[in-house]
Amino acid sequence: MLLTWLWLAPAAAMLVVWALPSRRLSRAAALAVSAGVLAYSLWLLAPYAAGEGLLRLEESGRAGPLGIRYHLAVDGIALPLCWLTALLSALSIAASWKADVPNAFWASFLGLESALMGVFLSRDLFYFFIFWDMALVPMFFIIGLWGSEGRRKAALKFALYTFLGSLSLLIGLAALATFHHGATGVWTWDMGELTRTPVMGRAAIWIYAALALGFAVKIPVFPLHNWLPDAHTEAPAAGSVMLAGSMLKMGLFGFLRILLPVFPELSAAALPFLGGLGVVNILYGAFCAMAQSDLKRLVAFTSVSHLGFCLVGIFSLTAAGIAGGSLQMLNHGLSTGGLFLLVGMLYERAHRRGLSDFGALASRTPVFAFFFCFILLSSIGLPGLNGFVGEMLSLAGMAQVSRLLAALGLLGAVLAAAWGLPAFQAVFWAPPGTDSVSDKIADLDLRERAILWVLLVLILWIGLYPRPLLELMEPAVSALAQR
Amino acid sequence: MTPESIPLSLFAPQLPIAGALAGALLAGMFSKHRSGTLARIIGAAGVLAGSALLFWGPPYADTWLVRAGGIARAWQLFFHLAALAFLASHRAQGEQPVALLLAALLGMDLIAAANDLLALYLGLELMSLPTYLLVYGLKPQKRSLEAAVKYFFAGGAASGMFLFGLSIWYAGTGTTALAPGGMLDRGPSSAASLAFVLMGSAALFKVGAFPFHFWLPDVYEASEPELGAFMSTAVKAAGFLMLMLLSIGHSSFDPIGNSGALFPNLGAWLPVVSVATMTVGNLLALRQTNLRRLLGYSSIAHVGTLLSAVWVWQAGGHGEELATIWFYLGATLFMNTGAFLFLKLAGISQVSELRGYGSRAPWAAAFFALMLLSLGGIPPTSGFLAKFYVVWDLLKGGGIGLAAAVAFNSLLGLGYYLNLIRVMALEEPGQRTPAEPPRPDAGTALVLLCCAAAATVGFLPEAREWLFTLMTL
Amino acid sequence: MMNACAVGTLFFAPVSALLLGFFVFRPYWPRKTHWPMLASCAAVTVASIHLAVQIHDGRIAGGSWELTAYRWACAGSWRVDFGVLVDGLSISVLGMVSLVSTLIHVYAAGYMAEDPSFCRFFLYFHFFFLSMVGLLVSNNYLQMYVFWEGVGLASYLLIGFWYEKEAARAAAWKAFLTNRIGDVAFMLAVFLLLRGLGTARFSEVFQRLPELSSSTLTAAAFLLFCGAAAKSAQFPLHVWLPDAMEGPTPVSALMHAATMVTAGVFLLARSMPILEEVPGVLAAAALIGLLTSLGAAAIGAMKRDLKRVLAYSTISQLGLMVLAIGTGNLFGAVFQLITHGFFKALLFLCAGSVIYSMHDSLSGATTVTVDDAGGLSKQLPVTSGAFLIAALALSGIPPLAGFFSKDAILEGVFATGSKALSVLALLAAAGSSFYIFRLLFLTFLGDRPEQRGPRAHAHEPGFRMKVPVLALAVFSAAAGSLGEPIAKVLGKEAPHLSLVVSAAGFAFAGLGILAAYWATMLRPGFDWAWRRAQPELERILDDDFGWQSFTAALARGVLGFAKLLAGPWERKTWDAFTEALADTFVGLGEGLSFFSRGALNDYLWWMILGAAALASTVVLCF
Amino acid sequence: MNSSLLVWGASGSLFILGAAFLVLRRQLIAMIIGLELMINAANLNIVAYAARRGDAAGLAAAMLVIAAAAAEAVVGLSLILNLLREEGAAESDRIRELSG
Amino acid sequence: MAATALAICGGCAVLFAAFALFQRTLYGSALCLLAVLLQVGAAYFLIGAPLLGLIQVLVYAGAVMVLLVVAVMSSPPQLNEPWAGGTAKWLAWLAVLAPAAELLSLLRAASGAPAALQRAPAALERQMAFLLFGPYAPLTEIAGLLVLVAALSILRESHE
Repeated sequence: MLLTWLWLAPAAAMLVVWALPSRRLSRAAALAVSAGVLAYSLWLLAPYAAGEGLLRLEESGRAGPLGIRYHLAVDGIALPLCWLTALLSALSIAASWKADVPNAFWASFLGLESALMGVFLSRDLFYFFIFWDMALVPMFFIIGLWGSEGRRKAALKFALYTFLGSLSLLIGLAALATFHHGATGVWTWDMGELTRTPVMGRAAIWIYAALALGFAVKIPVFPLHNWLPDAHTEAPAAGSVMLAGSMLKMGLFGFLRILLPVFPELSAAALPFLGGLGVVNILYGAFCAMAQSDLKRLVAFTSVSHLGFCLVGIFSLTAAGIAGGSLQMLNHGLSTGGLFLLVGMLYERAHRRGLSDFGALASRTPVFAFFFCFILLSSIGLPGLNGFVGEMLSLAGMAQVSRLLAALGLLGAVLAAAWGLPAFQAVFWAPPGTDSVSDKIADLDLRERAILWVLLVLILWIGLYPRPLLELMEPAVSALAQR
Repeated sequence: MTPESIPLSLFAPQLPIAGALAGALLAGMFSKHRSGTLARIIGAAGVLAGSALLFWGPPYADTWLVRAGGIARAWQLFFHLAALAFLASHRAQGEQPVALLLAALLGMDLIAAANDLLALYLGLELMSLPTYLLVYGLKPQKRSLEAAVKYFFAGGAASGMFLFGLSIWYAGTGTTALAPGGMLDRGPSSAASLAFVLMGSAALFKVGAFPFHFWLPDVYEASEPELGAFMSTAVKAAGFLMLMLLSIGHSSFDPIGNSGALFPNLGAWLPVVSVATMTVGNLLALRQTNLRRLLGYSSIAHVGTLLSAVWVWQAGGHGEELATIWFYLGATLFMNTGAFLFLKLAGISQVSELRGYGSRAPWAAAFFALMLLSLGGIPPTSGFLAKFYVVWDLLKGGGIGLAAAVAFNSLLGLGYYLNLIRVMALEEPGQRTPAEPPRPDAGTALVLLCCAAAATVGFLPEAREWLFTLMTL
Repeated sequence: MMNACAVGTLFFAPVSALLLGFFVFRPYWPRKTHWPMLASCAAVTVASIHLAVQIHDGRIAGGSWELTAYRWACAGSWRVDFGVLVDGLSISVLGMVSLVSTLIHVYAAGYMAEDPSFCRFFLYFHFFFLSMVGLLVSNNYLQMYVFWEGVGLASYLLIGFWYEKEAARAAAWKAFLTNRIGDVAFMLAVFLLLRGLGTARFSEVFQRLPELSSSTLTAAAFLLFCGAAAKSAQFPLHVWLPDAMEGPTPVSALMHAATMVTAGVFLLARSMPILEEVPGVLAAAALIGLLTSLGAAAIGAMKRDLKRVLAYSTISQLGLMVLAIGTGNLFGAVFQLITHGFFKALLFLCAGSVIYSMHDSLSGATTVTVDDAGGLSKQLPVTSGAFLIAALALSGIPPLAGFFSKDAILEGVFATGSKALSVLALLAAAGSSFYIFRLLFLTFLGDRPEQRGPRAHAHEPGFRMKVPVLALAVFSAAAGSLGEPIAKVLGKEAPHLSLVVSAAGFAFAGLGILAAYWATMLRPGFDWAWRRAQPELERILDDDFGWQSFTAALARGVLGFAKLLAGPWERKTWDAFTEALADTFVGLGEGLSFFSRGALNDYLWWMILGAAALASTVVLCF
Repeated sequence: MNSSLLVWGASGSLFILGAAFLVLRRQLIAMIIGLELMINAANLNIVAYAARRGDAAGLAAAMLVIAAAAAEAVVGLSLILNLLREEGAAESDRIRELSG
Repeated sequence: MAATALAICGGCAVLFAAFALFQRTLYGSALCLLAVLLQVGAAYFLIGAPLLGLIQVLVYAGAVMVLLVVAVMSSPPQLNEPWAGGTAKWLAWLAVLAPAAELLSLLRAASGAPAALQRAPAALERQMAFLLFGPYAPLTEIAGLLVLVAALSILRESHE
């Protein structure tokens, strides 16, 4: 029952928080619950992370006639993502402390957290899909109800794209189970058993394509990314932290958890195509980020670029690459989550996001400038910070397979400096423009500093000493690696 | 061959209902002003007694005319449930509506128990006539009269077709029994097929399938919402039951077995009708501004999905497919009742009145959003599970094309369900949005609670198995 | 044991100074933050000198000492450990770097005294020092890369220190971007090594070089050279160094003259074994080095701004060092690197004193041009004296340091035996003496009508700025004697000064000085007159032979492409596509609604037609 | 057995004419006549074959059908009388308000 | 033989139904329906189910036609002006001639009474009656309920 509490507690708390009479009470309860879940996940999973007994921590009910079995388990790849989700929801709730929003706002965050935990923990494809779709409803309301001006259109576009994806995912999963039954005569949706039987022939390609499309919409891979900038720009700060921090990882997690183990040779065949798409993601995201005038939209495009690195890493199918990809998932959550928090704090004070709206903030708010500069550098991939470790490992992994893709990916690192520093300079160094509001902006208060210090310490720790995390992922990664 | 007479005990569950019918009419005689509530209480008591008798009443029996227990009991329980929901939620004056409802309920019980085509016809008539009158009776005004007239003539034509089909069947086989044999012994002849098509189209009319669906939106739009709920659940289920009875014939109908279809040629055209119904229902629903009419078209779309489930069932399905159909009908019962009752309580009929309703009445809006999510088939809800079972059986039964059509149509469906949620939650309240949240009384509140609870059963994939065991114990 | 704690201080002194400065001094004593920094610089200098002596006296076995600190990361078959490697090469360069840094820290304390963000300056300044130390003593390519980018970040922050100025901001970003291009090449080289050998430790890489295929080896060597070229401002990637002069002068002195720019040469020296495997790259290096040196000398001779001239002089001297590496003369390159560190830092400090003395409010104007200054020797005797010593050292006039190190390089060039190379090298030497003495005569001696700067009230800078200048003057003079110890530490045999080469070098240097004297003192106003006569030539030279405008155009092109990519196209097409999809379905719905327009007869017509159609299909197909 | 052909022909054409009434005539009362025709057609069929085979069940069925048909006619006419009272004319063009 | 009589009945029923369809006035259609109902009753009689023929005439021709006439009379005047015009004459002649022809063919075949008539129709009728209230009792109950519902519709009518 231990693992079930991870997603059940936030879900139950969601209802309680929603029903609480006063807004302040529900806000405090939400923070308490999310902090509790974070503590619980650390306490529960830390000992298992250290020892080899990672896979032993699983719980599963009886398999129903449809072969569906309530089966939760955690392994090297899922564990960091659970921690990341718990951490980010606690931080985002703390970050939007001053927002005047109804109880439903806090409830939807807890609902989102429980759904995401469910996705990362469930080993059964059916429950994986249930949690996958459940995660979309709270995010739809977070963007739709509490976003900024263009929130309605963004929420609708978000819903349309993700439902399209989850529909193709449903058909893919059902077809996979049916195909599996055809081959072995056993109805099962469990990821473990599905990997044991070879799914061959033309049908496998169709299933692979359907599942890949479902996950690609969520990552988002280049042609299907159009919903991301709008969703990020219009979502409230905390919303885009959760969206960028852990929701985008569902797609990648799907690749790692379902496509790679079940279709090893198809993934190898798809390597040039999907690796190439990853590189396109990196370059496209970087170029678009360079051309943005809205700070939040810029950060949104950077997460497209970062996820490109994850994709390149994962689809190098080498041990280093996959380790790099999954580590980059974690890093992206921290650095882009941090950036969104910062932009949110800026928006909270000045209600404006344009690059030209601010100026010379370095002199007015030095602490804010320090944090922004630090997290921006981690996002650019400055060595010594966490971004570099993920990118370096991913590209090094891909270099083992195709040097061209690795070189193009590295070009992304140059472009990162091209979009990162001008943005920093426009907001903090350049003199204030005509309609700038930087005189109204106060420096960070204690609460905001505490939140950012947590991120800072994590970023520095992973940057300087990523070994424990990499060893944590070692067993799961070497199982997937083919080279 | 003179058939033996039927012992009255077989009709035990129906007697309390008939008694309640008479009681309701008598109540009307005594007190003029409070006759409505009195009739409702008597009616509810009668239906409850009938349901109780269903379980502890007559053992399983299978005479030439009627069946009792087994599958028939399951369907009758379903009809009683829908009738209870109607009685608990409707507020019309006078004892007329209660009496008419009970008559319709008796008709449905007869359809469920029918072993003979004549009994089926009379059951159909007894179900339809009171419904025509209820459409006009509950809210006597020009629009509902127009709807009642349209419904009467369409229904009349359908029962005319059914009767003509019955006569051809009788002329061919010399018996009106719902059993394979007679004409079929010499192999399926064109006369038998013609007879079946005519009777089948009457069933398709009752259900609201594609070529016969034109009356449905008008009736749902003009009649009272609780009648809309009753029709979109119970009457639709009766239609499906008739279609299944016709396509299989009773003998092999019982629990699991599925030996030889009475009319094997159903498989040829049912997929076409089901896809057409789904697509037409969804496409027309996309453009609706009247909410009840929209729910009408959405019910048509759900009929399309159910027809594909029936196709898989009759193409050699086992108990599982039957359980899928029951689960889908059960889910529809709660979803539609919930949605229609919300419209009745909130006094909303136009989409523009729904604008910004979320900020005016958050809990009611949340309830309606849950119903819409369930109708749209979004995962955590029972609507999704129902659709998932249908897609699952289709994939298992080899209906890949149909599965893809169902999946695509559920995306189409999202177009208008999500739009309603958007209008309700994300828009600012317009001037036509009702000001204060709805105040349901005890009975309706109970029904709404059940609907909300049932909508969240999406978490338990075994729900279908439990339902099947419950229905066939 | 002493060695271990010496190496320990190399790291912990700067780190603790930084932490102390950030958490303690910044909030409470911002004006005092230079004290912990000075202490740590001193500690590092003592430690490096101690280690140098240890190695020089052979007390450390094998002349190099390696310690693995901790395992940074493990992925699949790779193991990447962070550690420290102290050997002849690193300790000699570290000695120079730490010495020069200590002096410049003192100078900066005086120079930046009135600056409002004094504390922030010293935090950045010392962060640079930490990264430089880390870079010099790391024992594998990855760790070196981490500090390599650290140095790049420090240069970005320090160039853009006075961020109010638009020029400073542009220069900072340009510097970081160009360095990043080089870093990417360096990283790709590291990937190739990791792919081939699975490790990046110098010792292991150099032992298992034969395992690599020749193509990988060539690619790795070439990419390493590109990385070094970016950092050491060699020809294609030198565009950022002249603009880097926007930063405060101590920054220019320490980073863009003595230490940071030499990191590239250090990388080449460190990966000498790889370069030696690929002769082609060495030849390319020699060519580019020579080309850069000559080009920079030509441009430097023409510039008017004091610091710009010194910047191009640095590029030219770096060109010579790369030339030395190209000719395989490791000792010559390292010796020149060390001596150049001293006298180039001195030149910049003198320029700083000139700027400091001529302008009261410092952050106003950071550059002094030859038009403003003139005949300053009367007001600034000490500075002009020191400048003279440094100029002599730079041109390679005997007793001073420059002569020995430049001669070592010339020895290497002459040893290659190619006449053209030697002549051009001599020309470069002449060029360097010409531009430095032109600057000397214009600013300190002559007094031209065209010069109308506020030199009337120029006054000698304070005590804290004079001491480092004098110290550096002494070092510039004495550094020549360091030849043998460096050779011994490097394990190379001591150079013998062949008479012919030293005579030729001295002759060309003297020729350069005379030409400068003739062009400036004997015919005053020649500089301006010449520039008015050939405006076209001046524009070309001013624009680095057109290379600056080319790179600017390239940057604008990339930004334009990005704007095109993310412009209306990106938003419109997708939204249009989704809207069109939705509209088609709603349109279909409208079409279908044509049939249900409420007429009862139509309903019945459709019903009966439907039943007939079903009947016909069913009956027909039997 | 030309008589069975005859009966099929008669009831078939009656049924089709009834359907034609429903589709072609605009007056609602005429459509009710159409309904009655369809039911009579079916009844004719049943009675013909019941009598020929001497099967009383068929006759009983016909009896019940007549009763059901009568009830249906009454319900239909009550609705039409209401319409007449409201609208003054029972035309299918008068009831086109619900559409879309 | 009865067959010819039956043929005439069926033919006339169809003919009258066709005429009813193309009548301009409701009044005309109603009368044609009456003719059709009578012909069908005659057919029942000829086929050998005299009781059914009687009931058909009683229930249909009687009750339902009356209702129809009431409805026709209450509908707007221009639809029910008295029957005039050429077709009315022909229909009247047909209505008279048809029964005469049937009687004639019956008599002609009187030598052999119609096969159906001979087989003791009373026995069939009696069996039917026994059936209706024996095994078919539940269905007759349901038919009764149907009539009750029809009555309810009328009853409600009288409330307001």
